[in-house]
Amino acid sequence: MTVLKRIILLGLVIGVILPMIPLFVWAFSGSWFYPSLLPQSLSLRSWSYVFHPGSRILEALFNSFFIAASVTILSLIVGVPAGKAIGMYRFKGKTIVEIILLSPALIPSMTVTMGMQVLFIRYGLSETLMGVILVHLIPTIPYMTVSMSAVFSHFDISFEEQARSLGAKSLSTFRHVTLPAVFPGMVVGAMFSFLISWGQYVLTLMVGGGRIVTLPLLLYSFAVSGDNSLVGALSLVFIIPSLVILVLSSRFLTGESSGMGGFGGV
Amino acid sequence: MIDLRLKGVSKSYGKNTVVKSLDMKIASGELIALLGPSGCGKTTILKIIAGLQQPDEGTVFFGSQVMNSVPAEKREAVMVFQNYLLFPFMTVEENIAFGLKMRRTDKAVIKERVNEILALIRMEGMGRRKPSELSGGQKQRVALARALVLRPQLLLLDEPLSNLDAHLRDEMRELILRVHREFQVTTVFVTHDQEEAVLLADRIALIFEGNLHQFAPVRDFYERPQSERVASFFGNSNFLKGFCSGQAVETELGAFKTPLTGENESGRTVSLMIRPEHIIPGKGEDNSFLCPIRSKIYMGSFIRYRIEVGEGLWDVIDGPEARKGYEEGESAWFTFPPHMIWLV
Amino acid sequence: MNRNTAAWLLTAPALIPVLILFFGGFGLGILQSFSFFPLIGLDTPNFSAYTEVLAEDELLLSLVLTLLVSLSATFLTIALAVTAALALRSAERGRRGILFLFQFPITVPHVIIALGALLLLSQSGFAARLTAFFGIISDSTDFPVLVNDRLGLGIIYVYLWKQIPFIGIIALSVLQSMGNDYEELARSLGAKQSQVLFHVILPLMRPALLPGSVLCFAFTFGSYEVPFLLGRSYPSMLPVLVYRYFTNFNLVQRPLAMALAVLITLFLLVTVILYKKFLGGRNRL
Amino acid sequence: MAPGISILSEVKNINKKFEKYALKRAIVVIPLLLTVLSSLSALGRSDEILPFEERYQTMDWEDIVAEADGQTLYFYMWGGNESYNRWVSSWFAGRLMEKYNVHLQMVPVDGPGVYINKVLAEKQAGRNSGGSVDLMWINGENFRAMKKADLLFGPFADRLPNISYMDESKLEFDFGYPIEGYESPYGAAQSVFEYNSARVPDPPSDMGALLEWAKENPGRLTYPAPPDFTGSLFVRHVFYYVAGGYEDFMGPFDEEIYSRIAPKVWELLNEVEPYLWSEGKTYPSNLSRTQDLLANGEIWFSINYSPDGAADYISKGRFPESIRTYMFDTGMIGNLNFLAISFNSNAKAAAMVAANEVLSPEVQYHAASPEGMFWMSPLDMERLPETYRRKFESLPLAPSRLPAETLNRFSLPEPGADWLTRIERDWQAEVLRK
Repeated sequence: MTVLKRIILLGLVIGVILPMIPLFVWAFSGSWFYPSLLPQSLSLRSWSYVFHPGSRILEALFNSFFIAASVTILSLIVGVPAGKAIGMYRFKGKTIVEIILLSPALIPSMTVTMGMQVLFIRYGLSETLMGVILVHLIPTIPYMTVSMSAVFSHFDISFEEQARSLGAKSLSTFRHVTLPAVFPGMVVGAMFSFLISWGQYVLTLMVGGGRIVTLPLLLYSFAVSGDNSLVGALSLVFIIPSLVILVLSSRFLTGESSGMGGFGGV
Repeated sequence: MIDLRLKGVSKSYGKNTVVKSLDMKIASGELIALLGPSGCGKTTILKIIAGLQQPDEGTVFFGSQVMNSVPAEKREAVMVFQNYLLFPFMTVEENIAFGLKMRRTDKAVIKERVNEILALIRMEGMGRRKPSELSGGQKQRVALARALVLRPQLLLLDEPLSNLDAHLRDEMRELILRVHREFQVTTVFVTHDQEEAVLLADRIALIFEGNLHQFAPVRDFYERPQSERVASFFGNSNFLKGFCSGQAVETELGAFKTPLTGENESGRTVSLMIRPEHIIPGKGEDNSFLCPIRSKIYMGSFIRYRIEVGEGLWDVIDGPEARKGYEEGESAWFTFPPHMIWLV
Repeated sequence: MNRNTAAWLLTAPALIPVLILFFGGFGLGILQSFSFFPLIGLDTPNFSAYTEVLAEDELLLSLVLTLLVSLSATFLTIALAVTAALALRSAERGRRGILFLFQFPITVPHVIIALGALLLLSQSGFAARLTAFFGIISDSTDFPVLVNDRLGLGIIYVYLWKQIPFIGIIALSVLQSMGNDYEELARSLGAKQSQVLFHVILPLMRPALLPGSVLCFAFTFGSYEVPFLLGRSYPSMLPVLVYRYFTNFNLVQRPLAMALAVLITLFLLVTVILYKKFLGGRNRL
Repeated sequence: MAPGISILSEVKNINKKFEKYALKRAIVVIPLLLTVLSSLSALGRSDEILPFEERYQTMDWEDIVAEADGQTLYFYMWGGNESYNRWVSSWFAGRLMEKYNVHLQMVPVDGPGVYINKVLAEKQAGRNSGGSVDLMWINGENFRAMKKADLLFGPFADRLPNISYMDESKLEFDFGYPIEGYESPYGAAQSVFEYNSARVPDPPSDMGALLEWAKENPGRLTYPAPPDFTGSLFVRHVFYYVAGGYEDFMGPFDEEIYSRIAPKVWELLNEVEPYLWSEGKTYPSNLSRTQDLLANGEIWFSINYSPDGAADYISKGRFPESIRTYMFDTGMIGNLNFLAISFNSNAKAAAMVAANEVLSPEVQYHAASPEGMFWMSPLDMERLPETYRRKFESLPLAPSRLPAETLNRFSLPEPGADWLTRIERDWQAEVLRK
């Protein structure tokens, strides 16, 4: 049994790491032709491009970060109350609310992209940072509400009532009583929101249209270019911030107080 | 049926030793309670017997067979968990049939035995229900039935009554006793409630912090506790320190006559114990002392005095019609019959 | 305040953008799939785009391929995720590190891993170089075609890479909240290790794995990025077909794109309902 | 129990409730919403000065330059080549800023489909000014689609002073479609074959020989699947080969000619298919995948629109040194690529300035130089000042680069765009799916 377990874990580690290896090596390679296991020459060409102001990569990095952070905050603002309502109350039309809020995760984005593009142009939101943030908000809502409604459904409202009767004001009730109880769900919801925004291509293209340059836009323009070295370097630029996010939220993903519960319904 | 023997069994989790070199012998057909406060290692002992956990040291015998290397599923010992753990995705019938199905028992046999056991737990006709449609008491009965249907040699019950309401407890207790009688199955159950242990068990094993403190018939725990701690776990007791002097014990109140024979070493410090209900208000032949009454509370079916005995306060329980009209604040005579005194 | 009103007020901030923007866009998409767009003078709705899409001879093959890829990706994801979660639950040495690594793919966008898979699995990729290095293959053409292949293996690999951790973490949290009790109980009742797994652990986990796997299925069925990079030119998966219509320089094809997208959405809704009905009807934990 | 699951448990209600409420409501509400919004936005518009498109024909070039001063110009282009991106976003943008105070912002995207869709969506939404796309890199089918849909500004090419360095005959048609001044040249493309000289010392001299060669060397040839542009380029060469020249395809689409040639082409391509890379079961999706195969020695031939691509890749280490280029003795297709301006751009003056600037000999020379981006200039060398002609001639030639004289001598024109559409569509039906 333990041998089997070791094999599974080893397979897991290899399976995760293996496709990252060529990306990493290519990022620092000049030439790397088949069948060589190691690059024929190393080069920082793609990195000089990454830091070249004309490449707009650093600008995109900043934009992506600003947008993803704003989306995360907005998603929390709209998602936490919605999650609370769904997790804690029974009310008329709850089912329809749940379906509406979940649909951006179930309906393929292509079905709505074109119509949304027209709407954004008409509302004067296209080519604006605000528009990009707003459009990114939509696919994050299902993930945020599911995470939040899960933690709220375990939350006993009498804690809040007790705190109030002990004289806590509603803000401090939230801070000292509600927040700690629902925090894991908030972290997981926030993580998903950040990552969804961080990796968003189609919606950014459609609304930001290139005026608002984000990392995925630049990555996609190289995705089919075959410039493996640049693809590798851009991928690393892409992954490092998301790694930081993972470090911050890792412990809430698994363990006793996992915030992932909502996706399993446990 | 088999005898069960534990020899020098120890178990630790990290630095925390939960069972300390436990020796215990249970005869075939006995009904035994493992009693102790929460977290004293009772459930661990049960799991060691069931084979769900391995002891770090020591041996588990079923009869003369060493069981340590026998996996749980091969032992004729079935455990019933505290929180029922009915499989939510199975019906009552499927739950009960689970163990038989795992043993690849013939389908017809399974059906027959399931129906038989459903009748025993008085749940005929409820076999198709889902656990979520059952009451707490019904769940517990199904959980018990699920174990019994396997006709185990050894039935291990973890806190079988703790999750039930008061009136359901009586019912369940009846069922356990009935099952034990009918199946003649050696039964070990875990509880933290001494009353439950007293009502059900032939013998009780009292465990504190993984140590077996006393393993004896129920009556002994009242009358012959082996320590102050054991005594206080079994109801209210009054203690007074003193030292032996011949057949008497010298205390700050004076000399108490005791049921001691003369073998006791003079000068040894002992604790003198007497239960509140054994103290007689009024002056008697031996061991009568004048004690100040701190309080007197009318409790309906009895009256409770709190009296000063030396430095401490003792409880005295008197019948509803107080034999003496003692009042709060006065000093009065109380008699401590020597045959009711136990030294620990 | 009435509880209904309170609940609606609480959900309003999330509902409004979804309703206006998402369903607004959805509505416009549906309208355009009926070749109905008054703004540019198309004001008689009709089914021509649907009939044309349904007559497309690539459609059936495309549907088969899409089903093959998304179903096998979903079921393999569940199987491997449960396996991984079971192994991770009781892992002791290096557990934190392995767990972190296990969570890592959640943070990596699909494009990146698709590109990584391309560099790893193509016939001149890293895997082919490794096998050549160990003398297993002598020429790059001996290496099996794993990307841009007939069965969508490369696509499936990328989806597995992304989704196993997602489902696996859900599975792990179910296992953790389940504790050891059910397992011990089952063993005490005489179940062997394998019986415990198939008769107890898996059924217990099933309701929890359902929502996540539905999300995975919907995603693999409806998104084009990965098959666009790793699929073959013919037949292509349905979302790629939509994308091709959508980006075609011939602007007349846009209603076709929307019609096919609407059909995909309908298909997904029906599948989800059936899936739920036949697999998810059992009781919850 | 969390609602995640209960949401799904309710999915069966979708049929009833969802369709009943959400869908109906969306159909009713959205057009209403749009009408309201469009009338609102119409109210907000005012006409203080005449828009640029109504004045530019009567303006002097100096006035256009003056109007461009301070404008920001969004230049949408395929962003898959680092050298192009660098050159445009730094050298060329820097020059525009310095000389004209025009702020050029490069917007790298993954293909022209992106900006076509964008401008189209803006038109559908009624946004007739302040569009997001100003200048774009375009030609052929895409140009035709945009011009047909009235998405372009023009005519403007004839107003550019530097257009005089061009051969007028090249300004009439783009893939057989009349340009009419709606785009101005940016660069030139001359297709060549890239091949691995270490493997193939003596490359086949025409398409027939190449296809024969492929049968003798299984798995070593492939081409991107049309409608990929380079892939359809390969197929166009097969058409020229079968027809024995390009002349048949110069006019508008002719069904009679097509049905005479096409079946033979498909037959030829199907015949060679099993000998292609991957046994012809699949085709690379684009040029760069094909070039990747070439770089790694999987295939030994790859067709490319850019005669300088190989030199550029070798200098970056993306190709081994052994890659060379050559042309068929029977000639190979060349074309021009262009810049176009969107109908709703707010920086049309700046866009014209940029389009003019890119045609100046100095800029073209820098682009062509190794410090630039190995660019193939569209300018007519005969019309350049003597000094620039010399400079162009003295550009160092990489071993993989054919001399300009060769490129020009073997250059063939593109067929008309109608032909192209038909060829691409039928290739899918006749070759890919068989």
